[in-house]
Amino acid sequence: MKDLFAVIMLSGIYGLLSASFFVAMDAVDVAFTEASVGAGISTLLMLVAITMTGRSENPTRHKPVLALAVVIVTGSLLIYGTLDMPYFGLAQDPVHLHVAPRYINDSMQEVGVPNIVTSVLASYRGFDTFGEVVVIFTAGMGVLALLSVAHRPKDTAEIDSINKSMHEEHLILRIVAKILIPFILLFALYVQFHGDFGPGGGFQAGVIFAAAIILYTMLFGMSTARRVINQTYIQLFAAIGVLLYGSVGVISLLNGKNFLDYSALSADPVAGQHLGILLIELGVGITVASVMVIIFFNFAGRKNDQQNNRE
Amino acid sequence: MLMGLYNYWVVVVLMMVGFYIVIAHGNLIKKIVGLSIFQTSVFIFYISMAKVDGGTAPILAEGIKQYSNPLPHVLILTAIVVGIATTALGLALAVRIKEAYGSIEEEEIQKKDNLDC
Amino acid sequence: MLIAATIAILVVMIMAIIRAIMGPTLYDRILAVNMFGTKTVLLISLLGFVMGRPEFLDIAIVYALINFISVIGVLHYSDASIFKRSDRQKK
Amino acid sequence: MLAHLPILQVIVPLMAAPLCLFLTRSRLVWLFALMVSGAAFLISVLLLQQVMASGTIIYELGGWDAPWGIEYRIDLLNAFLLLIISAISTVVLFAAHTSIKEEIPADRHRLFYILYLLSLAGMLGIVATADAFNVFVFLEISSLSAYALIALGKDRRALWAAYQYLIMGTIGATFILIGIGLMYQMTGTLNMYDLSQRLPGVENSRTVFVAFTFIIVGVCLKLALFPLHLWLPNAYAYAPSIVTAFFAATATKVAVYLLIRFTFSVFGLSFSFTALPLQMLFVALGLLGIFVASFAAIYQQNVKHLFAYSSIAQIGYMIVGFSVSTTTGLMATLLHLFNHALMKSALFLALAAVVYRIGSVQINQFHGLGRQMPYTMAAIVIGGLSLIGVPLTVGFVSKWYLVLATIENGWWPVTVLILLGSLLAIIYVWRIVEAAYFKPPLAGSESIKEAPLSFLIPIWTLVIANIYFGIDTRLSVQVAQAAAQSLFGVSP
Amino acid sequence: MDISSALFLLIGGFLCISGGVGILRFPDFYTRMHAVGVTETLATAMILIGLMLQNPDGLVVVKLMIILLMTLFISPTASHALASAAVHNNLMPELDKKEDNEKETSSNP
Repeated sequence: MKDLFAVIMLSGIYGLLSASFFVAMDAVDVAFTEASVGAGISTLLMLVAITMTGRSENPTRHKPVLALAVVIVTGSLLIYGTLDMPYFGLAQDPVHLHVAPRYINDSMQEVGVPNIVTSVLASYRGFDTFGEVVVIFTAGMGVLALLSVAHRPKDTAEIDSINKSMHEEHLILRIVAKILIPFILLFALYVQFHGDFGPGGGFQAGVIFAAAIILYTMLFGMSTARRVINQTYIQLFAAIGVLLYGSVGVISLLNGKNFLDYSALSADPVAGQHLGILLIELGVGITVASVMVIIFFNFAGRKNDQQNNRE
Repeated sequence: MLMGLYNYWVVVVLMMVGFYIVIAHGNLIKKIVGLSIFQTSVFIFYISMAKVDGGTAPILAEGIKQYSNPLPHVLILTAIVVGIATTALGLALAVRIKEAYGSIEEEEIQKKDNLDC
Repeated sequence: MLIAATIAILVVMIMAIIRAIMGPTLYDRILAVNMFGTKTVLLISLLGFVMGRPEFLDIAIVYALINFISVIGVLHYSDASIFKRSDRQKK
Repeated sequence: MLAHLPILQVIVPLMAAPLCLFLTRSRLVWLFALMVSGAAFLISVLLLQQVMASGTIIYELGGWDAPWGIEYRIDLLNAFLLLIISAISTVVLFAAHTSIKEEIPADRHRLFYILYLLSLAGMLGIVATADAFNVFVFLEISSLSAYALIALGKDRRALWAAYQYLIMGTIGATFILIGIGLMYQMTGTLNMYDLSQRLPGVENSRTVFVAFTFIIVGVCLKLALFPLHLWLPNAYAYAPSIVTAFFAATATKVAVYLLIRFTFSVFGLSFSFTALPLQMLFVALGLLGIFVASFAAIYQQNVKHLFAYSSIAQIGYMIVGFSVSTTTGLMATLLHLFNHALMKSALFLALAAVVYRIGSVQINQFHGLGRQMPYTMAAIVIGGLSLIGVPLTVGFVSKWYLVLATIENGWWPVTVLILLGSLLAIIYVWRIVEAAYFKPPLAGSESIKEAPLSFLIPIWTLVIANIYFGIDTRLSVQVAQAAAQSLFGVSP
Repeated sequence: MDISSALFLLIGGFLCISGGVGILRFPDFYTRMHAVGVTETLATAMILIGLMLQNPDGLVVVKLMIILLMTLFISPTASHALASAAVHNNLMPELDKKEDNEKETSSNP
């Protein structure tokens, strides 16, 4: 398939499909994330990218025989490896016997959160999640380093004229979006704070929040969105999220417990865990939302800049 | 054996499709698409091994005895984030490469590089 | 009946994928993807009931939202000049 | 606070990175980053002391005990690596402010320091952790920041190099992820120590074999082991000079550490060297790497390219030492880790100074530089001698032990080849010396002055360390020997 | 109650399938969109109502209502946007083209 546009649409479908598969496999939290990331954000980013890089692909393959050989060797090695694997879905597989039972049986007493994924994510393996927040922060900084352009503020008259023309063009879309956006933001907050009890949590909430802002930007134009959302502040917010997460850990250090030991936050260990999880999920949410917005704004801003230069 | 492992075989095939796209295609965007397919299939592999027959989603509720394994879910949540971070950075690089070289085809870029030297 | 509806939706999803692959125009693909998205929403809701844990409908809501946003995104970015030209040539 | 040193080692730079966003002036950010890196260095010194005094330190993150939570396990090997990374980072960062003024646009300076600190924290995290999945997460932190840092280079080829590195690095990381998944599937645990206890039980399964293969291939991609090295030369050559100096000294070392950790500690020596014909394969690849890369280095016109290829050759030496799989061999590898970090950071920093003054690293621009920049060029010469392995430099110490290890094993041909490889190093180092000292200066180059002190101080710190550790080998040899012995003792 | 739920689900499933056949078999973009757009809203509503009648607890019904409302909002809006974008970019319906072709053939016998 030479049309990159079709490729990206199909990869969006692939994201949706794998997310449905995750639901069928009981991984609701993962499905939540994959839907918003695989089918949503990454498809959008790829679309913006191909508007800047061009849409068609040069059909020549790069050493197809060698590539095929590598792939076949790797694939058959993997198939060979599957032969001794414990069978799919059996309860006595080693995966289900060693570490996981403690999470399932004791997390309610130890952490006190019904969603086991949240308690493992935020407490037992909280440091991985800290790493994850830093990864996303790194990506935001990397994109900034690569794509940011010095922003020249347009005069307001021009923005208004753009707005006017856009208004006639997308009237229906804008009205529907105006109704939807507050609802989306509200839903993001629900996902953020309901993550302890059902699927969801900071990461998903952050992505949804960012999606609402992206929707607004697409319909009302970059310049309008820039007036609403200040680029400097949003970068600071990305940093604040990471710092919030980290400082929860540091507070437990100062209280004489190990890093990220939330039981240090309160006299009652379980209450401390609750508080800790709430705070770090908030940190995750803030960072993810702001980094997604940073990434999108820089891609779209680069595109606008290119267009202006051409004109 | 067929019933016990078919799931993994499908995953392996998906992985290899993604892997092939990454190494065989010269278009930078398509490579990134391939990379994300490759990573997503690894996610599917992890999630498959977490499934327990008759289990449900690992969110505690009354009257449910069997839950699926939550640990791979946690790992994959992290890995998805890593995946999107890589994709974003890769796309940003592709955009810059297009600006600098005027092309996103591997062979044309190599050609221009060789001229530079 | 839940199962029957699920199967119906799976069949429709396959049809949508075929259309998305066949094209021929950009808009056919977008239409197919959009349809695929709405069917996914339904599938997720149904799966919740089939598996006996219907409280996870939040995921379906997210799908509906993401679907809308990505259709808007696709249209927004396909309105860029390079897309217009190549599509006119096609038809 | 002393009990919390292992975690402070990683989170100090990790949390300092976002803090940089709150500082506005480039100079201020630099001072802050330098202080943070210095603090990390101090912590690593204290850690090494602690480990030497009282043995392995275990730190449980979040207060959860090991296989359930994530654990940091600092033994001599980790502490040694932590020391290398944080020391090099601090010294290199000292020159950063002057160097990036010329090479990176002013509005990117703050981002440069943020990414630099993130990369440092990522590497420290990889080394400190004892959890296989945590390795993956921190690997990605360090790699993502590395891609962005390399892309900051002035030349447009930096972008292309960064992209290639991104693709290769992500494939490598995904391979490692697959390997970790397979191991997890067979054992149900992610903790390295726990894995080493449980893997022998399922050792004979094909799945574990495949897991091992995938992890080794993934690590080798990151390691730039011949023939998976293709991303490295361009990435090093076109990155900003400071970045090159930092990565050349540390990034591949971290990958070598992972290789050692997975083969010796996780899978265990007996499995690692029987499951695959690993020993012969690695010796062959290592030696091939030495020769191919050294020959390639001889023909380079760009001095950064030249030293990048020489890095690949040096990795070959480390791999040979590793695959001898005796205490002496491993010790040679560890020593070479340390020594190579010292010499390559000195060399690339000196090149950064050259770039600062003449804006190019083509070898034909070096003519007459020996007189115009005497201190910088002297540093390059001493670094080059060290690469060759001349006595009284650190290079000699590690080559000595490597030769010793191969002789002990009776691998005479390998010994001969290692010595031949060193001869090749003489040729490419000589090319630079010839250009710098024996060619007349280029016309119009009279105005070139010696590099500023902000370069000379870190360069000469490293050069003196090169000589000091070449003469007084007690510290490095003692630590490397103890670490190697403990790896052989621990492995089941 | 169960029967009515089953009935709703059945109608929904049938409508889905007919939409799917439409998107595959119809000749051009606008007719395909017609097939999808018309069936989709109703099919979604039917299936969701069918699910509501399955006797879940309160919160679930509320969520289903939200999904229903959102589909009712989003689906026509998306169709509208898609169609107007297609028209905007001069995508001609198949019918007109056929007529054009016929005219061409008739004028050049």
